[in-house]
Amino acid sequence: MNAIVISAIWGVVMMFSGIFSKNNAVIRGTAVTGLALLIVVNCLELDGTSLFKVNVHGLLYFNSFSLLFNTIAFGSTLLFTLLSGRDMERVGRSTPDYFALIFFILCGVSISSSFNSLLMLFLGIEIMSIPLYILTGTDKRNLKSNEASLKYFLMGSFSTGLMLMGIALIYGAKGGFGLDVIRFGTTELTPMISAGLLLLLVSMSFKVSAAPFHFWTPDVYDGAPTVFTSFMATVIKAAGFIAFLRLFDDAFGDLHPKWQLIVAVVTAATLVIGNITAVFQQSVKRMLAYSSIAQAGFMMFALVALNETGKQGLLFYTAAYSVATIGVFAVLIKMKDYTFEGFNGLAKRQPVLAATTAVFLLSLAGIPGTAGFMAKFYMLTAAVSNGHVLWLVIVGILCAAISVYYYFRVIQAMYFKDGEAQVAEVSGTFKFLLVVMAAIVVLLGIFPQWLLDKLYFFLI
Amino acid sequence: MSISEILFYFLSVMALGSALMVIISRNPVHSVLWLIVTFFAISGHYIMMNAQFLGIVNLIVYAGAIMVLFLFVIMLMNLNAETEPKKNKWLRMAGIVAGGCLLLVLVAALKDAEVRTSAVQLVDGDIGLIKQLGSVLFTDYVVPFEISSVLFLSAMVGAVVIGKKGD
Amino acid sequence: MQALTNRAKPVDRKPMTFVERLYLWNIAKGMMITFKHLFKKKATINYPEQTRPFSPVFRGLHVLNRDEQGRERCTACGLCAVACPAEAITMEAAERKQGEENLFREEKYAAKYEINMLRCIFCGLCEEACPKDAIYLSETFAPANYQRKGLIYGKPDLLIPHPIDNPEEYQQALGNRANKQQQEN
Amino acid sequence: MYFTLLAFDWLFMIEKLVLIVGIVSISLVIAMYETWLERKVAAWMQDRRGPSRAGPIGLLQPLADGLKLFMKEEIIPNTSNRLLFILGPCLAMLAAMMTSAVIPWGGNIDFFGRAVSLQIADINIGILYVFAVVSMGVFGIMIGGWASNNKFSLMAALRGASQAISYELPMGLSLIALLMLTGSLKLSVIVGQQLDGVWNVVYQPLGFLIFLICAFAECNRTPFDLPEAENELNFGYHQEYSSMKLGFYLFAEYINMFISSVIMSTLYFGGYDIPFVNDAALAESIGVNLTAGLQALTLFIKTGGFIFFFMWVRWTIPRFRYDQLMNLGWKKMVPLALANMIITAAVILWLKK
Amino acid sequence: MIPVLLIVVPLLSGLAAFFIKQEKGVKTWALLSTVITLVVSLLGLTVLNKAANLHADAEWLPLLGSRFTVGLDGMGQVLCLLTAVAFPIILVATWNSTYKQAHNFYAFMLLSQAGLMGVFLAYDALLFYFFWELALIPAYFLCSIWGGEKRIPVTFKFFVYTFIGSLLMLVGIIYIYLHTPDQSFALDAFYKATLTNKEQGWIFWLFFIAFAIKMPVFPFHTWQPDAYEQSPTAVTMVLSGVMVKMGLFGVIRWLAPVLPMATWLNGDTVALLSVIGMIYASLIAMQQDDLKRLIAYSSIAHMGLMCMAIFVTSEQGMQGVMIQMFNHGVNIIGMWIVVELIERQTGTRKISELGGLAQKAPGLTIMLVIVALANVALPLTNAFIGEFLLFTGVFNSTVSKNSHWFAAAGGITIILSAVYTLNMIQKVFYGNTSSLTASFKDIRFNERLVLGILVIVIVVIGVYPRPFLALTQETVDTILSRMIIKQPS
Amino acid sequence: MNIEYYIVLSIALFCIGIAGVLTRRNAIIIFMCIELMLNAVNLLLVAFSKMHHLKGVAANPNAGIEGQLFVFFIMVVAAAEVSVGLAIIVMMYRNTHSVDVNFLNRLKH
Repeated sequence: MNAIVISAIWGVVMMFSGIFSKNNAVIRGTAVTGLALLIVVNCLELDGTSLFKVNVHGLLYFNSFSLLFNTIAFGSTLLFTLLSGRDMERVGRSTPDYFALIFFILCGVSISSSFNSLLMLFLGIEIMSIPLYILTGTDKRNLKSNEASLKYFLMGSFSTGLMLMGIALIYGAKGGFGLDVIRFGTTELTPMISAGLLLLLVSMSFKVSAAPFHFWTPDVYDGAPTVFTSFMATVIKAAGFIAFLRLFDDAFGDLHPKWQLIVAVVTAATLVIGNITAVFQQSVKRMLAYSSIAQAGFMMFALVALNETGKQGLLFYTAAYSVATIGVFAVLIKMKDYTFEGFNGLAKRQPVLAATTAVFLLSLAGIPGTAGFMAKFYMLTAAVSNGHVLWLVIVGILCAAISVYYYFRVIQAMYFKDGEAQVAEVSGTFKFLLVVMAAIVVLLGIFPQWLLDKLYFFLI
Repeated sequence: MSISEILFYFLSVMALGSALMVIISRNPVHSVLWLIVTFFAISGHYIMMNAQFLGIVNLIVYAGAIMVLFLFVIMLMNLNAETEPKKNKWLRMAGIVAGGCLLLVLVAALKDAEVRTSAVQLVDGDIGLIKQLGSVLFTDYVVPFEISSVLFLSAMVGAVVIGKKGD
Repeated sequence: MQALTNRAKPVDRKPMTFVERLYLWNIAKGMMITFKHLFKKKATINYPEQTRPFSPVFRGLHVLNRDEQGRERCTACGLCAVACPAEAITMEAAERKQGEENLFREEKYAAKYEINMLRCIFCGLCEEACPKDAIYLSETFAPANYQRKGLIYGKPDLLIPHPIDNPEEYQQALGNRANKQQQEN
Repeated sequence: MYFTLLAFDWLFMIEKLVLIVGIVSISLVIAMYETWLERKVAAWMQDRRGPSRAGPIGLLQPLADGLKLFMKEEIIPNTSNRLLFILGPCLAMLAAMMTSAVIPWGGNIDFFGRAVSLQIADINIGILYVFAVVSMGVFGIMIGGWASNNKFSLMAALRGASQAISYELPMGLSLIALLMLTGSLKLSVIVGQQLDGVWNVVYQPLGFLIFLICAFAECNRTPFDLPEAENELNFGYHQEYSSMKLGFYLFAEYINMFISSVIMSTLYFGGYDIPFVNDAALAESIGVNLTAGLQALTLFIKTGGFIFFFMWVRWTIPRFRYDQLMNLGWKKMVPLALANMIITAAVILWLKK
Repeated sequence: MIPVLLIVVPLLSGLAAFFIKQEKGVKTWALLSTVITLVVSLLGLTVLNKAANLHADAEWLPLLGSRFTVGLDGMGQVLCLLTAVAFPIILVATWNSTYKQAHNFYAFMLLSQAGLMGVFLAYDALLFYFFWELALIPAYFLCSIWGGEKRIPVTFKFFVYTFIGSLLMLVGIIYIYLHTPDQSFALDAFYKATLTNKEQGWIFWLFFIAFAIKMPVFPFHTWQPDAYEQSPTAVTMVLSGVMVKMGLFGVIRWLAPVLPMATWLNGDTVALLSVIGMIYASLIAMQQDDLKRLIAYSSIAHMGLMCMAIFVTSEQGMQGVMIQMFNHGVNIIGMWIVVELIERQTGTRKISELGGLAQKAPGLTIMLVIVALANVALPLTNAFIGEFLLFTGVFNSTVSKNSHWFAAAGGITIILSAVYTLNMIQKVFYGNTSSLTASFKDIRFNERLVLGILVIVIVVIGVYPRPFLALTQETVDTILSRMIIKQPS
Repeated sequence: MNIEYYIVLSIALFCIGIAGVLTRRNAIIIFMCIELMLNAVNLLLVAFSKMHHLKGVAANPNAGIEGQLFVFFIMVVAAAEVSVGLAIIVMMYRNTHSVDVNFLNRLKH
């Protein structure tokens, strides 16, 4: 509850910050303060201190899983703001509003990570989505941005419609929206429940861009201003997964064997389509869009497996993936040319940028020694230990190998090819932050227990 | 056939027919108007089920505010049957077939739904009255109520950001 | 700039206070003003029943005059047409035949005399120009008409009633103004 | 006592039908005479006499006008959208008439032992119903304006719609403050409370003011008559209309004015409450039916006062500019209404303690 | 203590090397570091070879049951020694080469050494996997930045091959891990894992493909000649001398004892693959005109032999593999050094363009002939010991029914290897000098020193292999015991 | 009235909405069809709510009320969505003078 209330309040604060100060640095500072505050209050709640005594009537359920994810999401947003906040100002003039929207999104994130009723799921996802539609379209003169925004909006509301139909059918069958109500006594796939389940599955797949409902993702990610793509591809996607997992675990956990196969097929399709299409991209931004689909495939392993390892792994995966992706995007924003050729020779001009980007990409590819490896390792472990989906594991492995191809194309361009990479001015702080993030990625890769310990002890 | 059944069939035919007209009409303004008719039919259903509050709110919110906005935008853009983009014939067919298939599948699946024979209470029952709804809304559901204010705020900020001139 | 006169008054441009900006008092004042008018004496005159008195110099519809024996005075000299600034007057002259002496006073007369009332500006110059006192402006209005044609007045419309056959009508048509003039003469 | 559409009580149906016919015709007549009154008031305020030829003091003037409208040629522009062109005025008229269904016109009357309520439908959500219908009224304007296929009509229609939407908001907010006091949305209950107590305007002066201003805007009356701003938009949204279709629009406007006056009297001025008289006692002394008649008369007098006020304002206050209109609506009325609401809530809470 | 040092010294010095910008300085730094590593390795071999010194254990991932367990057994000693020896030799031999961005080059070299050490030392499956990949990444960068014309696609092929393999292995590791009694990645736990035959069967292939790609064994070898050809010679030496041993090591440590049943069942298939690979590689080697490719193919043939020996499982065979792993590393590094020397002076590696070097560079010739003879396993050279043991092992195997056939086929490859090696010596060193070799100068001191050391090692082991055999005896016994105990009688 | 009539009616409305989304290219119409879908859901929810009310009214006088509250929230969200969506559509119209969802695809290289 702390995070929900504070993020909503701070969103309002950000709205007004634009009135009281025209100085972007002050606004950014306010945002960073807010994020830090969010992290603090969220940790306080993790610790058992709830600042707001609100009777939620069982609509929300805060456990360490959701709270920990909130911390990860807020932390990623903090990193994102520190790295790319300045670039946000170049998108348009309403910086305070952008920050306000981001805080509202965070409110949605914390709701959809801790919902205990389909009503809250619906509201949380909408609060996340609606500001995002806007952020996608903030580059108002850019047709691509417009298109992305429109497409995202139409697709998003369409999937909301599907989700609502699913919810309605399940309500019809069970007579309640609470996850416990739905779970109670649901051991059979009756027609209404199965139809509802399928519709929910489809709509959630839309939201997390799992194949075959991913087709909006590349255009949207490509068209949105790069700063917001970064945010969208990380925090939002992760939150979508957390909601997805929570829904299917808490409400339909008992039916797991019945829907496992279909989710596994979706996962496999996501992996294959994401990875293979990513190979053919010419623009790094589009490549990252497809790679995010591919990574979504890996995150879905948690859903397929639906065990403790998977849950821990999903949290770890979100952290690893978010940090690395935010880093790559932060560098990408600084590039003049988004094609692979645009990165040619970056290592000579900006060795720090190139090195850190390389680390992030290695992490995304899942090379040991980086957080990405441990994340994938967890996912694979979860899937293997589930035991029913070994074929999916093999698909995952092969796709991970394919993913190396396109991630390494960037590394190749940066290090092995000659060229004049055009880079905008970067400050020392920026570089320092990148190095810190790279260090986080590596350290999490070698000592994952720094995060996992926490997880473990909260989960038990 | 009792009067409620007659009403039900009348409203249902009205809703379905006008919904079909929404997607068939070439002229966007006609589509909007047909949609309003649909909303009226649905509101009629609500009132039949004694969900008075929702019935009226449906009219106020959907027909009275949302559809006016739609109409507003369509009129401002001066969209009419001539400017209406036409989809490829085959794609259109495919869309219709897809919709029809989904209908068939869902109906076939729900044909023997577990609650199939349960009755819907029509005239009686007070839960649709504003008093009951209000008291539950402001006690058990006060958290989502407050949260929806965040939703509105963000939509407002968003609409302003998008609609603002100058950049 | 130095003001040449000291008649210019400085405009008070200080911003309005909050209370002033509410306009409440001003609106109320305005409402009161309109309300007071409800009870004021109405300025309307019920026209056909009541008429407003004309001024002594009022110039109305043209009249073609006759002399005491009822003969038309006009000799179709055309001076009125020349004098007319709006060029509203046209006429055709004709020679008086035997036996028409009781109709026309002069040897030449206007066989056709038309005034386009749509053009006429009622300036009275025709009256000034006429050497025979044949035309003068009465105190009546030109009545409305449905067609343009109908507003081109010919002799039947303009000629004054016969003073011997219809003396009352003649007197009435002559009007106050002509009578006054005659009295003065 | 909910909206009993489904039950089959023939007597009840007949009774309601009679009532509906009665109220509709009364509204029509009143609307007719409003046009007369409008012209009269305008004349008076301009030191004129107004219509006076048709009948004594021009009382037959509305009939003559109606006759003229009926006799005029029906012109439907070639480029217009025929169906919608006709639908527009019909909708406007329909929406205007429908509101009267929930208004209590007087106390019960006794009709051969049967208590007949002078209210067509006493539904649970009376005020919301009014709102729903009022918001429908916009469609008439928009459709008509758009179907004319004329720039001026379209502009006027859009103006009208945005104005109506903008002012519905503070209207609703000001009403919420009132509803907090009454605790019911039923108009009969609201009137019933005022019968015995103080009129609501005493508790809610600010709310009443806001409601009044919004009512002006909703009815497109001066100073908010931008949709018909002659000097900017020729004749407004009904520029292309003629004959009775134009008549419908004009009628709808006057009926709207009538209805909003009735609603204002009902909500804030005691409805059919006869002032300074205990209605219940009166009913006992002179009989129910007479009392109901008196009450209805009272209501009409109050309404007439409001109608006069509408006209009075029209001939006093100049028209707003469009941006001023929007500024007033969004930047002044909405916050004011919100403040009113919060203050009312606070006071209620404080008093309850 | 020793194993930790073996990993940490090159790791830290490698990271430090990134920041030493002078070329001279970084070269010296790298050499110093590798020599220290060598010293540590030798100390571990001789003075400090108590068990307490040779093992280290620390908490790493408590939740997963993975610990930082490293240790040196006999086989580890041999391979660590190989790694420790190879790097200083490589550095000295290529002392005269200059690299753009030298600091990065040497840093990556040292990092890959750390990775290799880690692979050979790890006693924990996850740790093993970690180092396995960690050795790969620096090699990838080394080849891609400093390699030949077609380096980028070729290296990428190499990388993807090995990466796919290792991911498959990861699945295998996870599967076994989940079936260990106490959910742990420790080697012992892996030995205790309970797996059905069917499970063993498919996990075997998951592991084997990873190792086979690394070795490389026949169908998975296609990356290797290209990669060797395109890499800078120093890296080729690392790849062929040390890195391919990772595959063999993996089989011996992680595959055969963990999945004895599957090893036993699939032994023949693998051996057959190895035999096909050997003959195929030898035949191709005979056709090669490029020195590097020739050596590359010969290396495939030798690795095939070792692989075959492991899978037909006998004590001599296993011993032979142990010693031959070291020998092959030493020999092939010697060969590369010679090729490097020739290429640097003449600018070509084509056998047809060379000739008559014996007159111009007698010192070089002598060294090369010895190394080449060792490569074809002439008696008195180290490889003779190894190959002899291998062949006896294969021939006497009780495990495979077809071992005789395998031994015979292996014998053919020995003959073939003699053919192409001697052919190469003859063409390059004897005959008429070509225009390219006319101005050939003999080798310099440092090169002479390096080749000298190698030759000494070759001869010493060839004459007196006992200490080596003694060193690995224990390892061989334990592994065999695991494999045989679990075998059905 | 049996619930199945309402189920069929809602699903039919819902599918008409979906078919509209798939067949039309005008962004506004697509959006309207989405609203139609939401309304179908609302209708179904209200019907279910009344069904559950009938089932559970003996135990709890407010049984089934949450279905109607959900509808209320759907309306809230729909209103918010419309404001944003129309803003986006208008923004696009300003730049392209078209509301054709395929128009922008043609701009792609």
